[in-house]
Amino acid sequence: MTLLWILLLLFFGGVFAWLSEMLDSRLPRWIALLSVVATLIPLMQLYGSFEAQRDSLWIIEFSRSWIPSLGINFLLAVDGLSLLLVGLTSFLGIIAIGAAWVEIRDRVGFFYFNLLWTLAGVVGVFTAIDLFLFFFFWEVMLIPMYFIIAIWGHENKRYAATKFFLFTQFTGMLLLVSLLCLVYFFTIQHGYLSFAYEDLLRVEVGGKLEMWLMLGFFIAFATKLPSVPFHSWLPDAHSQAPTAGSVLLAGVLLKTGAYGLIRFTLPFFPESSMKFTPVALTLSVISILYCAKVALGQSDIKRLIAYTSVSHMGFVLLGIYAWNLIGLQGAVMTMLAHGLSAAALFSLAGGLQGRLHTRELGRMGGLWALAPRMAVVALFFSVAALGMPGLGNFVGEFLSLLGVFSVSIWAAALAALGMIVASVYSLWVMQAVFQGARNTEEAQASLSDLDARELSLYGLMMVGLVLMGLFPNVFLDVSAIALEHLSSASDAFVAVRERL
Amino acid sequence: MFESLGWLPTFPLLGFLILFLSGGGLPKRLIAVIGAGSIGLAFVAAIVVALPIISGDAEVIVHEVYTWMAVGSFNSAFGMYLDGLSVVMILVITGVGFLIHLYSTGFMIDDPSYSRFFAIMNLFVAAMLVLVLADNLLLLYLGWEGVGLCSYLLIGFWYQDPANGYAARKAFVTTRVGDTSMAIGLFLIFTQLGSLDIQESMALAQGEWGLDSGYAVAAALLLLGGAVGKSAQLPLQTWLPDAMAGPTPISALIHAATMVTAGVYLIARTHALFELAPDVQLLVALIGLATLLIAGFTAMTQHDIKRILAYSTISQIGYMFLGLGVGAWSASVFHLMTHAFFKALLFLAAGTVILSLHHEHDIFKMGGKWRQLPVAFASFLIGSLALAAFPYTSGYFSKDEILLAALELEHAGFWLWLGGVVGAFFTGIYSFRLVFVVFFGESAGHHEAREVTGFSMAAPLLVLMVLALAGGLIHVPTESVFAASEHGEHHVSALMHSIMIAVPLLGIALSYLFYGSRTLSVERLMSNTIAQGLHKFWFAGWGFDGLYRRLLITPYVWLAAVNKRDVVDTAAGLLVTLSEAGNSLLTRSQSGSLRWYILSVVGGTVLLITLGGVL
Amino acid sequence: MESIPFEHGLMLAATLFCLGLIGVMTRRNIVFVLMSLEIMLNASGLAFIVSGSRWGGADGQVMFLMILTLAAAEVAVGLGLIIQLYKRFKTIDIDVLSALKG
Amino acid sequence: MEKEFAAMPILPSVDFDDLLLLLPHELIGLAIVVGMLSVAIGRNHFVSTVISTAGMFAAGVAAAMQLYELAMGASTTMVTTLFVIDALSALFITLLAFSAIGVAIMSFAYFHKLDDARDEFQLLLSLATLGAITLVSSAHFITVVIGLEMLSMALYGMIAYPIHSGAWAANSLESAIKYLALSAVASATMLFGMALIYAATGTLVFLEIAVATAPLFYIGLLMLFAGAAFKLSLVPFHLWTPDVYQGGPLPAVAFLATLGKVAVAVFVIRLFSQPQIGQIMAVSTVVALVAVASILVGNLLALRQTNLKRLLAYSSIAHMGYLLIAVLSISAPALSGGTVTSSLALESALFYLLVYSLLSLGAFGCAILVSSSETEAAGVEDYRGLFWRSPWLASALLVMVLGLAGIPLTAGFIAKFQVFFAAVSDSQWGLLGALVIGSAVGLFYYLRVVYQMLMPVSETEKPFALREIGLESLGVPVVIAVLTLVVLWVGIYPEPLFALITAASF
Repeated sequence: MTLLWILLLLFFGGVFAWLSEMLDSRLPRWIALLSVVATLIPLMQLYGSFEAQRDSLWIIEFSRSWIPSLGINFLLAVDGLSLLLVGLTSFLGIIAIGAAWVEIRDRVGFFYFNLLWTLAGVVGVFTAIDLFLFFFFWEVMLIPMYFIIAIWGHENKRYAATKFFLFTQFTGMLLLVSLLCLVYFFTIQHGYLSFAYEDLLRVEVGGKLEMWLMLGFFIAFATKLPSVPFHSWLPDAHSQAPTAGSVLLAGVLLKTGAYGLIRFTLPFFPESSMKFTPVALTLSVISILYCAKVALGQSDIKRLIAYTSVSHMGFVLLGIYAWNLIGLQGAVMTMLAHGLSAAALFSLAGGLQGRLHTRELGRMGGLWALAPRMAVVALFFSVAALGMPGLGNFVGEFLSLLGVFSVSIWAAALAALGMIVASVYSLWVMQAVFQGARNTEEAQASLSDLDARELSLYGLMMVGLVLMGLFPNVFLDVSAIALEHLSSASDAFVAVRERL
Repeated sequence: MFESLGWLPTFPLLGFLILFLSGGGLPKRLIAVIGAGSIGLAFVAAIVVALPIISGDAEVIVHEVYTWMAVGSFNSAFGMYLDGLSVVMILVITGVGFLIHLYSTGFMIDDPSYSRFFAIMNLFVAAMLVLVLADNLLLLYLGWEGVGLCSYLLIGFWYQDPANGYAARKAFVTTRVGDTSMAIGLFLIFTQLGSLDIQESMALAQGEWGLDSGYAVAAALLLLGGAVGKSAQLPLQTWLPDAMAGPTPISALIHAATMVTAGVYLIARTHALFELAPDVQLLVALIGLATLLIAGFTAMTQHDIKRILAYSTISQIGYMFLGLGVGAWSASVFHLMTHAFFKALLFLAAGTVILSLHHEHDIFKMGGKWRQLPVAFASFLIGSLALAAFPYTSGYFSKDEILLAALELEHAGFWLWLGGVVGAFFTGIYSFRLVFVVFFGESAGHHEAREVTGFSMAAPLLVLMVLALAGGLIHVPTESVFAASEHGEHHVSALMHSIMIAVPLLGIALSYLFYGSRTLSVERLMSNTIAQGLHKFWFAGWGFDGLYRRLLITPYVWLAAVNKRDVVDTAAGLLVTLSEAGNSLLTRSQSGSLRWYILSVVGGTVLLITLGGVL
Repeated sequence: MESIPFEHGLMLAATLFCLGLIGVMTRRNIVFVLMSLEIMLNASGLAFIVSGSRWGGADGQVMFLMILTLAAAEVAVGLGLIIQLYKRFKTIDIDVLSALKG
Repeated sequence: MEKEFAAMPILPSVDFDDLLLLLPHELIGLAIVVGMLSVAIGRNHFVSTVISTAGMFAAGVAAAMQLYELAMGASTTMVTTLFVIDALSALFITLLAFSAIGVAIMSFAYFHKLDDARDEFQLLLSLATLGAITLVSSAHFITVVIGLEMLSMALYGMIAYPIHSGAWAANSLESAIKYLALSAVASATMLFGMALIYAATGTLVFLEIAVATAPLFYIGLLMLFAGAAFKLSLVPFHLWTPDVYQGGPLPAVAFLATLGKVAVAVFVIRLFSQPQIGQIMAVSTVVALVAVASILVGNLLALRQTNLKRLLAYSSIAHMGYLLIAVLSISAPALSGGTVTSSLALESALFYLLVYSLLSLGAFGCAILVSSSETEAAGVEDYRGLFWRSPWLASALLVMVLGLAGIPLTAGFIAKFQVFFAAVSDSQWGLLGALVIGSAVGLFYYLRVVYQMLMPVSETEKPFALREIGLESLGVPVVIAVLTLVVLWVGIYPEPLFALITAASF
């Protein structure tokens, strides 16, 4: 029931936020904030009882019959993994609302409606364990995000929004086909229709076909992650989306891809995933290095950060295909930490754009003197992004690399080079924006430093990152049990792991 | 109350947090008190914890704060480990650190971002203490990166000047290269030995990896990479001279006394591993040797007072590496300590000179300043003597031990020794070149010089002078650490010994003839083209900078620039154009002419039937 | 008396049908188009009769009657539209009907 | 000769129960007669609309009751050899009748201002509906022909309806003539095909065709399919569609696009759902090729289309292609284990057909609501900023467009999902590929429409003047609202409709 409540809170919060605009244009954001904060309460309660999944697969489940004639049920459940991600979603939801607080001035109600529905969709993706339901949410979460980009985006929003939607939808259909094949095989092997996760774990496909099905899943998730070569929607979407949109995209939507890989691709298709590992590792290494390189070439600060996001998500992919707990934990940690740091960097970029009316690095510079607080915050997060020990990102990336080192020394070594290039672009951004000589533009003359609202938002995220960096086990313990369960999810999966 | 090791980093950290959160709002006096005071407290705490070790009551003190990360088989504690080696380090860090902080309270007084300065300085000390106290490599890595970050922030402290920013980034990225290799080393050690705890993993290494085993060699090499980066040794030495862009106290603390010696510490800490890989150990020695010579040559040609000191630092660390390479662990640590004393002294004195001469860096624009700047002169004199290993100064003892140890090494030993001696000769030349040019001769400088001093700046200098002179008498309590691998007394022929004493003096004499009495003239020396060419080459630090720029930086930036619009994206664009082409093609079929439509219906029917017939 | 083999009848019908088709395709005068349509319809009618006679069922003939009425209706509507066409364009050339395209 | 005539089968006598079974047809026919009489007495647009609507409503209710009985287990019955009254026909008669009511209400609003006789349109509408329901309940080629022609004849008139009134006259005339000429050719082809089949098999009751191996049979079958493909505007018989859509008045097009196609599609499904036909390799391959071509061509044609009516025309081509995929999978061998999915393909085909008709009717309804016989909102850009100018209408149109794009929360998603499932369980990889690519391309142009609606109208440009809701057009919003709610409801909770269709599928 708790899970349903979280979803309903978001869905109806959105509706009310929209309607409330008729009363007062300041009302929607408050309603949105309240409903997101409200979701934290059940989450806390779940966090308190995460030990519950030691004996059962899930911390908590919710199941209703939905479309029996197709063997589809309304199954929600969380384990440690999804709990962490749902928590991240709520947290970043608050951040996004904070970022939109003053930035969004027109059509406020509809904006917060979309914001909350995106969150709801993502929560659905993280909690659905009926594959139809999962796909349902997977598609649902795109539409409000499309609206957010298309309506409140910047100069080139139409292109960006359409690109985002097409990429994700197209690969989504590949996912659908593979998924249906899986269900079909289940029906043949067990004599009844079912989309339930735990049922589909028992399917044995085997052979060439399994590889194809696995690819269907992989491509869909790798596009969302995103990984080279499916990443090119992201820079456009990010640079065009309003700040809150970028925050959600980078912080939450990308994580659904990684989640899908961990939760579905590997357990469903252990054999072919194992065969696929070299490719996946190569892709992740390429993502890390290539996108770091491209990032350095960007002059649009949001595009730059977008590319760094791809580069960092490469570590997630790396950790996932390390086939061991350390790597997986690294992936999870990277997801959480990158969620915060990327969100923060994007809101900073958004803040800069709001103040200077430009995203061009060339038109910034020497802002430290004008906005020292902003500079320090930016410094903190770029340092976090380049993997400074003591902050969350380091824990994640270190564990991913450590995990993958035992599988492929070369992948680990090459990916580790990412730490060098990361420092190159991160520090370059600091230099270009905050250090160096003052760029004499009238826009800068009246540059205002961070206000209390922004400071508190960034403060929250800083605390989060430090917490992850110094006490990672606060989070890792939660996901640990879930990942243990996952690694023993299906007999085939266990078999494959044992061969390592 | 300070028994717990935990206090050591805590004080500076608190200082940092107070200064950071106050956001520079505090009055300068208070900032100074917090900034320097926190380090002072740390020093006290250091003495308290160090006493039992020095007195020999305890060999090690261990204190585990909490479990940092635990993932499956991987487990890394936030634990501290104090033994003779780290005792030396913490005392140097907090002691010299405190003096430098004290000095800075006066030196930086006019700077608008006084608070930011001390905040970062405190953070640095905290990180450095974590580095040397860490009981496992991961925690050490945390400190390692932390000091790197602080060094970056402090080099770029005056951010308005893009050049400083560049220097800072250069320093960070260059060291990051080393750090990455070290990180990979960590992966290797963990995956092979299943532990990152230093003592445990070293023990395991000795157990599981035989002498010269591939793993040992690889691990040692990877760690060496990290050390080379941090300690500005070949081939990653290029960042240190530029790092002088920061305020002088920074150069004294970070780029002379403490951080740059972290590499030495790391190797000494993991000496067990290096002993398993003698070839790598020899490589360490060779790197040290090459670096000390190259840096020596370069130091002789520089004009910038701080750059000279920077190169001398590089070359002195070269000596430490040489020592490590020949297995003279304690000697290297000893030299690390004495070097911290006299190099800090020199830098602080240089700071006084620079400040007194209104930020003049070029030594040839100074001259004859010994009257106006007595304190600075005294400091420089003593510092340079120690640096040049003048008998019975601190530098003499430490450098001596290293060279003797080198001499005793079979095979390469003599050559290593010879190189070291030659290096000592150069050291004599460049250190006293500095003294003579700055303080003697006729005043080239236009400006009248009033020595900027006062208790806060004079006192540290005086203390450091004493240490630089008498530091050699301090006994380094590292037997327990290196006991296994130290050979006790050196027995060398008197000849060798006298050579080692004489050579630096020769150097000093030579530089006197050139720069003091001017009986020999540099101009004449420089008249021929070869000399000029050599001078140019040495001045440019043997052209490493240019090499790296051409080999790495320019291509990378170029690549990034040309592919600004991400080629992968064009693939997506291709699909769009493709479908649009299809669209315009098919749209042409919608001609609107009825007879064409009828034709298509009929044709379609025929097509269907024929297809059906074919299939 | 010898009845005509039904293949021949079918051949005839097919030929008629094709003639009609050709007419529809080639003529620009819409009246001729309509007439060709008639031919096609009647061809299929003939085919029905022929095959009806093969199976000896009345369905063929019934179908033929259907087709006759059907064709008549087609023509009725068609002619109505042709008149409108002539009123508007003062021509009965179907090529004027190409405003809608793209 | 006498001998042969003696062999002629005697038609079974028609008794009262049979007439009762044909109640829907009779009721609409009655309504037509009454309508004509009332026009003869005196013209009144409202009255004639009420009459035709009443007829359709009565027919719908009657069919619904039949459906109920059949779902409760009443057996399928043949009325003579001509009509079959089974759950399928009952279901679709109900659907057709009620959507015809929708069209009637829309056309009342649409033609309100027409300065010409307006009543006959309603008569034609009823006539076309009668044709459609005849078609879906036909078991015999004769009834097929009758139904089809009744439908087409009425449609010629409906398309050409505003022929005297200025603006659209030229276009509607052109499209009417095109449609007439082409569909006549198609009918002729179809008839010839029937003749050949008859020649090969000797029966005109297509529900019990015994497969003959003679090439005549295949040729006939293909010609028959060609004719049907024309009506369904499948590639390569699709060229007429956009022109006719563009030229015809919106209500007529709405009817053509929904009821017209549904009726023919049901006939095709009936024909191909018989294993002995569906499993003929040659035929099914050709049909598959046609499906692929329709999907790709239709979507590509729509890619950059700026006229909404043409856009819908092209999208309908693609959608009929999707439908064909399901139809092809019908004859697939049932899943081993005799599970629910055995009749999955058939169900998915019917479901898709149903949902498609609802969606496109809704889309046209929204267009009609803002248009009138004088000014039609034809261009996509006419809908610019609709979301901010009239949110509710825009939301409805949004639902319809997203539904056509197959996005979740709408029935369109479930429908597409089922087609995917059907194709997968028949492992039709090629068709799936076309489906995936086509849908992706389709998204692009549907998003263009959505985007237009979302874009605020800038001060400088002058937006399309929306036709304000008057007394005459009050019904339309109701229809749209009903459709929207149904689409959303089915999109979120499709189970009941599934149950219904499972009952309906034989």
